Amino acid sequence: MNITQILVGSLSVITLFSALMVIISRNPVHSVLWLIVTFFSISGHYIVLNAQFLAIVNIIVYAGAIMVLFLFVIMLMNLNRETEPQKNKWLKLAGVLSGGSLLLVIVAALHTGDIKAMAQVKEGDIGLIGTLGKELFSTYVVPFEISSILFLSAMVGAVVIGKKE
Amino acid sequence: MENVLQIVWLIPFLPLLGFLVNGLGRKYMPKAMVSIVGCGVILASFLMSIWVFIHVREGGGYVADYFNFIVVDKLKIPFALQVDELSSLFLMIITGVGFLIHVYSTAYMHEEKPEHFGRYFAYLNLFVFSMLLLVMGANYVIMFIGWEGVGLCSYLLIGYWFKNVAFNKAANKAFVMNRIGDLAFLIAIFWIIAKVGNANYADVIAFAKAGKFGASDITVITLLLFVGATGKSAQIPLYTWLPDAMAGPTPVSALIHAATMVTAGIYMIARSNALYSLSDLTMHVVTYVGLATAILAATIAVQQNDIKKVLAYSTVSQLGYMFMALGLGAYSAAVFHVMTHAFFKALLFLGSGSVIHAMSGEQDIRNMGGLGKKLKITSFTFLMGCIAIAGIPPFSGFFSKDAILLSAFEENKALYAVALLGALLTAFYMFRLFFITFTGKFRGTEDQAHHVHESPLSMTLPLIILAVLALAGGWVGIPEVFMKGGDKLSAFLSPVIPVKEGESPGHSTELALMAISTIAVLAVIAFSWFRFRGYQRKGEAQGLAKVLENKWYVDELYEKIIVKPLQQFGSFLNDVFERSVVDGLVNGVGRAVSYSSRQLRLLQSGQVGSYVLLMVLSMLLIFVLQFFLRK
Amino acid sequence: MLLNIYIDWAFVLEKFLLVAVIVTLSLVIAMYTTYAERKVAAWLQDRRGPNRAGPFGLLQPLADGGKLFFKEEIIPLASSKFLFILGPSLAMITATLTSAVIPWGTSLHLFGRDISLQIADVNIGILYIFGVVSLGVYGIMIGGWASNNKFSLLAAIRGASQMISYELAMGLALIALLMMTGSLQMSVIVKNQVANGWHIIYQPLGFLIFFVCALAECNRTPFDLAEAENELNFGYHQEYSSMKLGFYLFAEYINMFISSAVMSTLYFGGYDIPFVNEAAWNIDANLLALIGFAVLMAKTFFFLFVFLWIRWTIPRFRYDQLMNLGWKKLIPLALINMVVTAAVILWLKK
Amino acid sequence: MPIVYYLYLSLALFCIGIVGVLTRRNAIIIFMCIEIMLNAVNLLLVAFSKMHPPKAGIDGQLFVFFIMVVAAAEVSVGLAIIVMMYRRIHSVDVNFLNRLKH
Repeated sequence: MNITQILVGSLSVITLFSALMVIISRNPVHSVLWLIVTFFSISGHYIVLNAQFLAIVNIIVYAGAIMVLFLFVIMLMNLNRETEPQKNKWLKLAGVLSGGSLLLVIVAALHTGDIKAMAQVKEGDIGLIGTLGKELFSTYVVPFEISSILFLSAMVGAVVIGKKE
Repeated sequence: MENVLQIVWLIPFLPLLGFLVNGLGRKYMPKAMVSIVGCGVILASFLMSIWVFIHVREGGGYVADYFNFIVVDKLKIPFALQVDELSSLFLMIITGVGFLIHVYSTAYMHEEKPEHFGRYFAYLNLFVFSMLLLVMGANYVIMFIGWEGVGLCSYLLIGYWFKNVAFNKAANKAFVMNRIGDLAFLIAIFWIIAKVGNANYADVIAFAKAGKFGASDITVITLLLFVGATGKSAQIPLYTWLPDAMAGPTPVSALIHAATMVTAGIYMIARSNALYSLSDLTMHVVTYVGLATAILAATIAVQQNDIKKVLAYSTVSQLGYMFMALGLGAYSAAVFHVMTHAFFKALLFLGSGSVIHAMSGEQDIRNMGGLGKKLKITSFTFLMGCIAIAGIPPFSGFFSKDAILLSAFEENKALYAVALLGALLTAFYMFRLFFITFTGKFRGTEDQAHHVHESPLSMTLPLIILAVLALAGGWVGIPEVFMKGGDKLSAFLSPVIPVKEGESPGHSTELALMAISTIAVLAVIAFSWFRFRGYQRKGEAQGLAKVLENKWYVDELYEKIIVKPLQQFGSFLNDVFERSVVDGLVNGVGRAVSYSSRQLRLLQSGQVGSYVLLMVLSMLLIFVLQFFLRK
Repeated sequence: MLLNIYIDWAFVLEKFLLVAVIVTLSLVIAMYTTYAERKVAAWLQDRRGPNRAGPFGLLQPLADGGKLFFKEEIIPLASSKFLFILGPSLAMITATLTSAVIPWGTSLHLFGRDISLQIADVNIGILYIFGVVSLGVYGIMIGGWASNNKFSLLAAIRGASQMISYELAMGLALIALLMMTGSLQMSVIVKNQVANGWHIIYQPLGFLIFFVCALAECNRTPFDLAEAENELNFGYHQEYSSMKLGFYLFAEYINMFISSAVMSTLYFGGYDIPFVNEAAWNIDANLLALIGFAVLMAKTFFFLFVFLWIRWTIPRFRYDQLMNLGWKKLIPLALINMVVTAAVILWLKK
Repeated sequence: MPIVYYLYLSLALFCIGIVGVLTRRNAIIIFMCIEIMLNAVNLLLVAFSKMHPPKAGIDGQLFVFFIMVVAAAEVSVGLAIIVMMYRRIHSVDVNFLNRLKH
């Protein structure tokens, strides 16, 4: 056991715990905060995998932009724990059971296959910004431009939908 | 060399440009502008064609490869243009005659509204573009594009006066008949590609020369190509559209249905001569179909009273001659006749246009007569055309027709006799037409008599130029008999069309044949002079004349044996099959869907949560099936 | 099992010390910026300013700190207690995090080791700054929301949307700079300036936009709408008292200090000594590094002064004016700047 | 690290997301759960991208980048829709969103 494994292990624990807290918390604001913690821990995983660019983009995009939007909306609506009425107990149980059995089935399926591949950690330069940037602006330049158009249309769409008639 | 001819794409591109400008700007451009654009692009193409011709004569052919048009796995169809001896000759004919006809049209169509005037020139330019593409393509696929293009333009121009229902029907007829031939052509192309692997002329010819085609393959391919050619070049059995195509404006008839489009079939077969030479069966079929067409059309022409119909059947007949020449292996004679025919037939059509113009749209020759005095230039040039087509030395028609007759003689004496009969018929109906129209007394109304006038210069000038060409155009192919080192044309074409081997019948025989045909033709002309110089309108034609006037009832026959049964079969399908089976199926599907959806609606609770739950459960099921139960 | 772990202890110690020094330094400087603020304000208004605690009132910040520590701590009953504490802590943390990628000087050579005066020379330096800056919103928002007070919430949302809006223009202005350097690494950016001259020469408009945005990001006048007293009582931290309030105020000053340092680094050559070629001096590298550090500090202090100067000179914007400036003026300007820079670079490369 | 480790981790994360979607009624929370699922996939993609050093994984990482782009666009529109819905029915409970049934 080396320091990387300890790091990855503790990050995983944080990731799963905070993700669980997202769906358990009654207060939406707490959910949002736990989700931010989840994103941070996932960024930590990226750093361990030496995907620096994605790690920081993950923080900027998810933690810095998307979650702020969520917070905004929740705060504007003033949602508290009372706003979510209790769901049917049986339906809830069914949800948990089906989600859990899906996990079980796939884990069992993976378990039967003998997978030996290793993921390279702490080294390798494919996750560095220079490498990704060159690829992004040569091979993937068309999808890149298209995604900017997607953004623009999403922005226009959000404004149109959100505007009061 | 290579770099210079790489720009041959300009030749078809310029008319395309003219089409776009005229077509898009037809509502905004004045007539003068349309005329300048329309004629200018063709003139430019013509000049380039001359330039290309000179280059080709000096340095041989060239294939300009531009880009890959179709790439499917190993099959590569390049967009490539080819200029060689054959195509450069055709280029000059198309653009040269085309230019004259464009100029002629500016005056002929002057009564049209500006918008329609622009549409007319746009179509005309598009037609020239398609024809040039057809001729210049370096493979059968590009040729097919042009092939379809000329078919389309023919349809558009025949139906140019689209408010007239009969004209539209004629356009449809031409279109449908062409489609039948095109289908055969298309199958032939597929067949070639399946065998050779691509459709480039060079590769196909090399493949054929190497003898890699099977005997049945080559027969089927050439026959299919021939069927394609009969559609475009109006041969039996697909010829009936051409006389009806006279519904279009007269310059169109001159350009499309005499000088260019109908020769596409000839060009195609001459281009594929390496294939045809391999199949005796096809050659015989081509010969006899050509001969039959020539005679049949000539007999019909004898009794027609519409000035343009006479010329139309004459065209069909002359095309028959060309096919006969092709079938006999005298490819260069056929090409030679294409060229001379382009000159004198364009001349005759334009002359008839001038007559029609003078008569304010009257086309029935029974209502004309004595026009020679008022239309001096027209009648003189028309006479030149008649002499040329009848085949009197030293006019161009003589040399080209004689080359064909000679090759018929070499093959078979009986064939020669029948062909000669056709030639005499040609002389007879052409001079019948000439004498009835231009000599004797005027038989029209007072109004028309008052109105008759010579056409403007822009119409007569092309006539004069074409008359000169009709006289002199044949001199490039003067046979050896008259001039040492003659027959320059076949020598020029020899890289593309191999000179026919075998001993020639000897100069004395050749001279004797020429003398026979010339004397016979002169006799026929004299006969028609006596018969028709004082033509008077008679009653209904009787007996054979009536059959001829009604074109051997071929149209009626087609109607009876093809159109009617098909229509009945169609209505049978409509009543029985459509009503019970198809409708039943459609309605049954609808009912089944609506019933089952009524049952399935119970699942649609409208709750997102339950949908997602169902989705997850299905995923679970799929995974279980995939991983654990499959083995 | 744990004993197998190999750790370069010297490296850890070195970085730990560096972090400690830099954080302490920022705290001290922030502390004395509060003092400077009062002094500058007094000077601009022709007063004397703090002058009781110590010589020239120099101990005033300590006295303030002491006062804040000993004040009674009030946590509103209806608020969410955890989040109420989390708010100011986040503000403080994000404020100090940025300093990690700033190159404070060239490296020192001590005890046989090369000690870089930069905590982490990552190749995504500028993105890191952006990431941390975008997190700064949370301190304000959480604090504002947790107070369970309408004014606090409004101010928090104002502050957050203001920061998000100006981040865009800031990023666009920086892209032009990045196109020139071709790297996001802070040390490379500084070296590029040492070699080719300061970026302010090439990017005056970009700097101006960046500067305005930096003002907005720090919630400084004329953009301090989140704490506009006359509209929103006291802004998002009005329910706060004692050291938690102190954290918010302090975080603002640290932000000022860090953004001044970032501006000096990005546009004014960082530790580069202007007008001279220090490499040719032929003096001890350690001394040179220290001189460079001092030069950087001087530049930073200048910008700090400009911050204060602006605060006591320019009045506050109205909220719609603020948004108009951000979205309709700065962003288009930054876009133009970006396109022009790109075109010029392309032209020069041809 | 063994790739299986990341497989299990992201799988667990993904299933947490699914359970969240199934058990919560608040549209915003459901939305956040979807984000968790997206991130689980991202994590796995990045891990896979490091499976074949030295050069083979760039596509995977760029794919993650594009997923983030799409996620950002999705969130902006989705939240606008939720705000709209809140304005209409004064609730973000998805159980009230059953217009499709009628």
